[in-house]
Amino acid sequence: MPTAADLKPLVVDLLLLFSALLVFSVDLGLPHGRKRGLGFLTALLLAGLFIVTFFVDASGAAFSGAYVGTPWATLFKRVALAGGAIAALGAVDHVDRHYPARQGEYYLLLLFSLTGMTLLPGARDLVMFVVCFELMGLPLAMLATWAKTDDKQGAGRWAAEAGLKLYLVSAASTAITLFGLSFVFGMTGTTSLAGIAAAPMSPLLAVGMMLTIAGMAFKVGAVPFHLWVPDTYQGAPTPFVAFLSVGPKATGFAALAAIILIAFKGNQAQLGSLVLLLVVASIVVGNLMALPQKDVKRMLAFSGVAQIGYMMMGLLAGSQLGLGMLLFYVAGYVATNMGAFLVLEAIGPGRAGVPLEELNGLWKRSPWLGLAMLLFVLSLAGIPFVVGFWAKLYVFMAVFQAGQGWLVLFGALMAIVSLWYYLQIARAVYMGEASAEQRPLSVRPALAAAIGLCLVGVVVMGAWPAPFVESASAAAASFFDPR
Amino acid sequence: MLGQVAFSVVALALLICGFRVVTAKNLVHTVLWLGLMLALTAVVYVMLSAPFLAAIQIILYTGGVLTLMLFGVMLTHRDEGFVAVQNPSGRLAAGGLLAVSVFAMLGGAILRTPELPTAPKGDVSIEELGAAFLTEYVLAFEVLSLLLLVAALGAIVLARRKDAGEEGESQGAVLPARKPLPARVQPTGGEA
Amino acid sequence: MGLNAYLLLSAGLFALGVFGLVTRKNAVGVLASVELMANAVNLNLVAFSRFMGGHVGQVFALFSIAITVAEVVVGLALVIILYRARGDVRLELMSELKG
Amino acid sequence: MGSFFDTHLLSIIVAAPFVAAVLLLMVDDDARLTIRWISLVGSLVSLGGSIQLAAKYQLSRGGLQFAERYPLVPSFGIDLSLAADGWSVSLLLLTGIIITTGVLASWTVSHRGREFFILLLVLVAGVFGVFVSQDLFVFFLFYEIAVLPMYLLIGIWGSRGKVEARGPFAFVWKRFDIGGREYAAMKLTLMLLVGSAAILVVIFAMYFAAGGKTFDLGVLGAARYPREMQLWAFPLLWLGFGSLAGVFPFHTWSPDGHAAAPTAVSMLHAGVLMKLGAFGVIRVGMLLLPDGAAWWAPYVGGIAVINVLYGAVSAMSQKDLKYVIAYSSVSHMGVVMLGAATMTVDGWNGAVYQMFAHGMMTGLFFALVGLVYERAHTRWVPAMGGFAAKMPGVAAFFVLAGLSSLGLPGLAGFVAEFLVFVGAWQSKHWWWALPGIIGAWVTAVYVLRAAKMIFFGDGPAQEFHDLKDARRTEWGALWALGACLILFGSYPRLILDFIHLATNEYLPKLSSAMQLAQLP
Amino acid sequence: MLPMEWARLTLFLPLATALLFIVVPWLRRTGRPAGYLSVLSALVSLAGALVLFNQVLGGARLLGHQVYTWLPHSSLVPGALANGVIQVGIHLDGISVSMLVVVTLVASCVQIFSLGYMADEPKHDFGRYFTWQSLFLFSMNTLVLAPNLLQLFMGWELVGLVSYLLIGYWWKKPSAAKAALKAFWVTKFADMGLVAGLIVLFLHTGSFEWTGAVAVATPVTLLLFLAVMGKSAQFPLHIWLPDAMEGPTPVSALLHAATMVAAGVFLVVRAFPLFAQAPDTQTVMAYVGGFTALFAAVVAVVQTDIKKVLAYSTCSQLGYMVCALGAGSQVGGFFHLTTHAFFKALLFLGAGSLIHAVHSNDLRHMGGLFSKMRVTGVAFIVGALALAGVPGLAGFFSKDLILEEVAHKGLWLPLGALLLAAFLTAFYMGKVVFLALFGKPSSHAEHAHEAGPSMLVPLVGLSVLAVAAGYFGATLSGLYGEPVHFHVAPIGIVGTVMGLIGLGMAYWMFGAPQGGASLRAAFAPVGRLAASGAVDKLATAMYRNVLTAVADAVGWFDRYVIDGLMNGIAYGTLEAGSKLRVIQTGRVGDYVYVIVAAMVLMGLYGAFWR
Repeated sequence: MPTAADLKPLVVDLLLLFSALLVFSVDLGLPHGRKRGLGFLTALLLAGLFIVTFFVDASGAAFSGAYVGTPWATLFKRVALAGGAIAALGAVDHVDRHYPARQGEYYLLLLFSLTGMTLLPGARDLVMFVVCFELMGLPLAMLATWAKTDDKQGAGRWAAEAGLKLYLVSAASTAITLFGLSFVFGMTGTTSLAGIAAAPMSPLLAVGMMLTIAGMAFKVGAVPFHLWVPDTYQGAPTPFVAFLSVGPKATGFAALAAIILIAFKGNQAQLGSLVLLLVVASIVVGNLMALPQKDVKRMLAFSGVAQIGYMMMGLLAGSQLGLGMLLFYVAGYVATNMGAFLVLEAIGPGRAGVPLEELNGLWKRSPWLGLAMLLFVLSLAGIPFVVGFWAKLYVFMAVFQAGQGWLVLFGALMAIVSLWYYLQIARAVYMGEASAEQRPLSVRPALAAAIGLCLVGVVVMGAWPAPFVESASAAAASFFDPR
Repeated sequence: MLGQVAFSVVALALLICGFRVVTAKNLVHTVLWLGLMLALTAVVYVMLSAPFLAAIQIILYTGGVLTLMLFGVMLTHRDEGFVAVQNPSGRLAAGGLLAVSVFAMLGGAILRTPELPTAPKGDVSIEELGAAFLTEYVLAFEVLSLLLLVAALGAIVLARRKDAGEEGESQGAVLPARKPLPARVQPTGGEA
Repeated sequence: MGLNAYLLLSAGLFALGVFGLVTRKNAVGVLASVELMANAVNLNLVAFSRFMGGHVGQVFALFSIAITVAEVVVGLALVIILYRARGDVRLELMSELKG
Repeated sequence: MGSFFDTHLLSIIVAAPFVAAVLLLMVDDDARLTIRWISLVGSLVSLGGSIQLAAKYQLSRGGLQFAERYPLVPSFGIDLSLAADGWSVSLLLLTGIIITTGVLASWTVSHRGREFFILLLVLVAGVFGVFVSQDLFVFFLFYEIAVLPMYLLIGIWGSRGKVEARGPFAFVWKRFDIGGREYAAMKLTLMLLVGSAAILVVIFAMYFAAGGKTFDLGVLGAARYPREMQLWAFPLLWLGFGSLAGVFPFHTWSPDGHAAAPTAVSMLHAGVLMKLGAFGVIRVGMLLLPDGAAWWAPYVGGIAVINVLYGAVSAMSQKDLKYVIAYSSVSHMGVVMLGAATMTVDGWNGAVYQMFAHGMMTGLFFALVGLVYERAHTRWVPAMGGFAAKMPGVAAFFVLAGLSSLGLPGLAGFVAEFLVFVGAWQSKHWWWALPGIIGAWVTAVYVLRAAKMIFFGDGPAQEFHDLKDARRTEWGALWALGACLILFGSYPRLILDFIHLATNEYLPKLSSAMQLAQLP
Repeated sequence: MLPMEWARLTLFLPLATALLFIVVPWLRRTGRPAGYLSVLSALVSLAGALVLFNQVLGGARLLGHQVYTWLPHSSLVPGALANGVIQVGIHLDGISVSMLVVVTLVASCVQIFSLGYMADEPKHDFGRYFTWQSLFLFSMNTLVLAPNLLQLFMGWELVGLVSYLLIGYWWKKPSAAKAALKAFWVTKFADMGLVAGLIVLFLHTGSFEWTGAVAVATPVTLLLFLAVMGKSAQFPLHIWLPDAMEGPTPVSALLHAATMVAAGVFLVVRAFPLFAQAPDTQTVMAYVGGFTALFAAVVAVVQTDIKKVLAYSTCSQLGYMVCALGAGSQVGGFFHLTTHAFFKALLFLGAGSLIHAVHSNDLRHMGGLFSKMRVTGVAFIVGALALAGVPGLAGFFSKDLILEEVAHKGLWLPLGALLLAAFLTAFYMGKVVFLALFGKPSSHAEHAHEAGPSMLVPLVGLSVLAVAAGYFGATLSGLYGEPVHFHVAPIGIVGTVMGLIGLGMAYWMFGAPQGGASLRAAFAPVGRLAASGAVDKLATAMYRNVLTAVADAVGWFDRYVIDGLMNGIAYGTLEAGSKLRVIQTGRVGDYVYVIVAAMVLMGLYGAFWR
């Protein structure tokens, strides 16, 4: 029977739930047009929770092993909470301007989605996986459509398209996942990962496994399951995309790691070659297709696909080093990518697409924003002294240790290809000439704060990566040996 | 023997229904075929001695989902009736190919799996289910309830025509103001 | 009547669902196809629990049903938004974002 | 070594420009004089530190001195560990001289001057770092830092040359704005980074082959790597670093890049950065992978020979002044690589000394070219003529630099080239010296011809009426570099003793490998 | 003062002067003061040289030898030479000291002469001129005092540099700039041989000393001789010398007649121990020298520019010296070098004085100048006769010595060439004298008048030497090699007679009022051939059609093929990116299709991987 002790690993998630309810009730309390504070409240709560994670002891297994609280899970919780806080902060002005009456629900959905994210990494049960994924995914689809309208300019320009594309693809992939899981369960008679690992292999089980992995690959947006990514990113409201581009990815990796390295750890050889395929495909397609893009959001979407490929290298290594560096990469990626998208929001507030020209002469319109954008793209490209460099470096190190030296060379070369389009952004920011009607930018404080947070993360983790790396590898260790 | 006949009949019916669901021209028919198929699935559940699930199936699906989808069809129809758009044959062929390959893959895997049992094991009582929900799966159960809450809430907010405090897009008309099909907006994805 | 009969049946349904998913042009039609696939899933689960014993399969099936319902709800909401936005629910209308 | 300044000399040298850059971040954009003085002081501190280092470095003891070590990423054994050997001393000195004169030479940069100096200083901090870092990873880190600011420096402050798209690949240039500064900047960055991609792989290979505990150069150098690994690893390093050293055929970034770059940047890039590449090949490639180096030495030398002649001859055909100098750099870096490939004491002494000498020579060259371009607003040599009437000083220094580049005794260039030729003749491929000698003559041909076409003869033409000679700070730069050329040319032991010391310590490591390589 | 200190003074005072002028521009720009300073330092170093010379005459064969390590050198390559050092320093013996005297003496004269000759140059150019003059003196002394071939090479290159600078003194004149460039290119081309030779020598003996046995003497000496041909303007590398006359006449006198061009000969004298080990090289030298002597003399005959005549005459005389050395006569070569230095400097300065008077180089613009400029005239005639080898004058002795040695070695072909050259020399010198000094004055020559003292003093001094130098042959020869006692050899008489015939013919053709037309007609074809400058044309063609063409080809290749390839890679990548975009159709149906298809593939992989 479940006891109160079972809740110990879930403290943070429960608190998150309570804060969601708090936001909900405050929303009900607030009169229309006064709801701007909700964003700050959400950000504050999430930040608080983020700090809380450092003090509560959320270790131990619960619900007869269906859920384990480990540093691994905790670190993912932190990443998600930090991302959520930044997302809420960065969204304040956007939400307040464009959907003043739907603010409460916006943050509420954000929080629920976050709950899904924080819950999943600790889950060790297929059912939990499915449910958490849905809890995470459905709100995303709705938030992507949040603008509803179809005006030709603002945030809503492609709202319906972005949302529905995400929704339909995700529904299909959910069905696929479920179908796979049904086989997995059927052939093993259990839904706990440990039990699955123990069961003997059979074609049907293998198929189930493959279908499951396919579904998860959709969540992280690896090639060829990435096709929705650019369209949705371009169409959805930018502050939300900032969140969409990192949160689900992190969670997806947690799930993939659990499925591949725990449930099916008996089949590393076959899965390894599969993951390798995904890695190469993601890096190549993502980078090459980002090259000709003219819309920055779209470009960043494709670059994100490529980044996923790099992160998956850590998964490919499958070692403690690999997972640790994957985790570090994810953490750095959250700061970097969110920062980049938020800068775009600051440039074209409430605009769905951001053509490259809009960045022209940004250094003059707002030097700090320009510098921030430069650092973000440099980090994405993997240039020293911003976090992206270390992230790439460490996953390279991991795969090299795993005996895939050529993959390092390949990855590094493709990173140079990526530099082409990242430098297009840097070019526009520092060498482009701002057109006449582009005035000096004034960034709203909330958004500025969010960008600042990302910037701090990027620079700090880049200048002094040691502590983060240490904790990441410690977390990875706990993933393999939870106690 | 009888079981086999019954199964074959039901299975055939199911497949036919499924086929009609994905091919019916008229959307209303699609939805109705879907309902029929769901009901037949319930019958299969009964054959698999899962009466509780059968009941749920009938109530939730045929009761809930079906109605919802009918609403959906009604709300989103255009004057030219409920006729779905025709497909180019090439697309149909491609889809068929895909479906066949899916089936081949699954079927292959199923047939290549030797140790599949042929005899059913013991039944499952509703008490067991309830216990399972409240013990080993209680966490998932809670999350599920959250999920449903989220779905409902979000759906309401999204589908609500006119947000309180917002000036609605079209002044509360029951049917949307007929917009002309939007002219193709130039894709901004880059040079063609 | 062996397990694999049921599995093949659900596989068939799943394949049909896939067919609808990729050929249907109407959003509602696509939703219906998704339903079809989900139904195949449930059939699978129930069959497994029947032949492998244990109640887990049915529990799983119930979860899956609930999830599907939630999805349909959201899906329809989105479809309605699409209709409001474009005045139609033909999927090929939403192909402004590409390349 | 008592005081703080002695124990932390290297970190001071490396940090000074960086600190100056950070200070500049806070300075107001249009406080021009403040900006320049801060950068000048920053570079002067480094220069002074380097001189102090040369003074305090104990030739009697030799080896690594002034060692410092701070853990960076303990879990991977990455330390920020700095120390100086004889080579570092000379190259630090060079870097100090070049950056100081570079700041002086770009005193008049006014367009976005603050950012310009910030990037310049960050870049040079990276260069200093490379020369003193004893941790392979930090070495690579600094290397990247030294390479990357180049993109913005060229892209923002660069100038465009005229190159028309022709030839079998003309269609390719439809996509690129060939000759444009952004094109040059992008090309330079990408080509150099491709090199570092190759380097990265080898670094990992060595790291794990040596036990995956530390990146310390000493430890990695002590480890014996399997021969087959060395055989594939060395060429990667050679081409990786070589792409920065302008090794044929990966030199094509250099003409466009140097031509497009602003004065101080070309000074720094041709004067110091290209040396990083050659330094990497010797310090990392040859010392850590002796077997591979010994096996590949014939190819390294062969390519280097091609560089020398090819670069010189291409330079002869150039009409754009900056391209002439850029190609001459390609040719002279060939001399460096040639010296390295000989694997003899004289060859290596010559190689390092050539880095030093060519650094100052080409620095002087680009400073002058910058002056001419700034005054005449053209780089098209045939359009010029008789400039000496208006700018005698510039003409004189141009001839001086030219003489050094063609290896006139008494100027720094001669010492280096002579040593390299001696080394080449000692090596297994004595004939390598011949192309070198011929290359020196071809240099004489095109350099002095350029000098004649620009400065001598009648003229200057009407459109160049407002030509002026160098200005105050520019005089400073020219005199400093010119004096160095003469000083180190007539009394080479000032530097060569340091170099010789380090060479004598390092080269024996290779002797066994070379005997191995001599086996069939 | 000790010899070494005198030597250092001699060596470094000019350098100090030059550096002073370089780093203190205003001093340079004062003009005449700078000139005086430079002359002063030249005179001081002359004094030093004389002191040393005196001490050598005192009988000390080796006054001093002092070296400093210039480059550390060590070799760890197994089998190669052991550790050693590369040194520079000062070496004082008979050869270096007597050469030092010649150099400083002529240099002082020339500098003094220049004070007058360059008087009407702008101040700063005047200063620049004397800066280079001092620098030249330093460079030449470096070369002369070198303790080993490396330092000699340094001085060698430095004098080459100064020659470049001084030829290009009037850089505004395109012809001058071009001539300077040509001189540098040609000599530098030859110097490649010197570098290579030095390296080979170094690697086989471990030092740059000229003493000691060398296994590879022949290749080394051949390489060195290549450089000699360049510097000492031996055929076919003589092409730069006539153009070098673009420089101021005193410069031609100092560099391109007396000292610098003689550096090549000096090199051979210095490194004679090496050459002595390479008979083959010596033979080559003998033939090259002999041919050059004849060839240059022939060309000199048809020149109408007085300086060109003297230039070719210099070539020819250098040919004599080289031939002598080829014949193994160190003394003969060096002795002729000395005497030639004096009378050729004299001739050039005299010519300079004439040119100064008529403001033209062209013989046809002169004539009848003797009456107007007696001192110059006499001096010039003395020089001419000395060059012609008239008995009693300097040229006579050295030339005879050479002829005798060559005959002694039995090198008949070179001997014939030399004899013919002797005849031609006398002939063209006579021609110059008769055309320039006698005959009827041309329009230019009317206002000609004698030059000032600063120009006359050197003339007088040099003419004295041109007469006297010959009588010190025995003494001089004692300073280096074995002392030879001079006697009139039969072959010497032949040479003298040929010379006299030449003079006579010159008088008959150019001096006598009329006549000689038939002879002129007879010589015409030879003259045309000689005047055509075929070698020069060939060199130009090589530069234009070979070197430049190759360069352009390579440049094109680099820009459009190599670089094209590099850009092609980037281009291909970008193209691939654009092509890939078609998979992003924007239709959600396609997206789902792809996903399911991928799922099928993965499923198949799973179902059938065993």
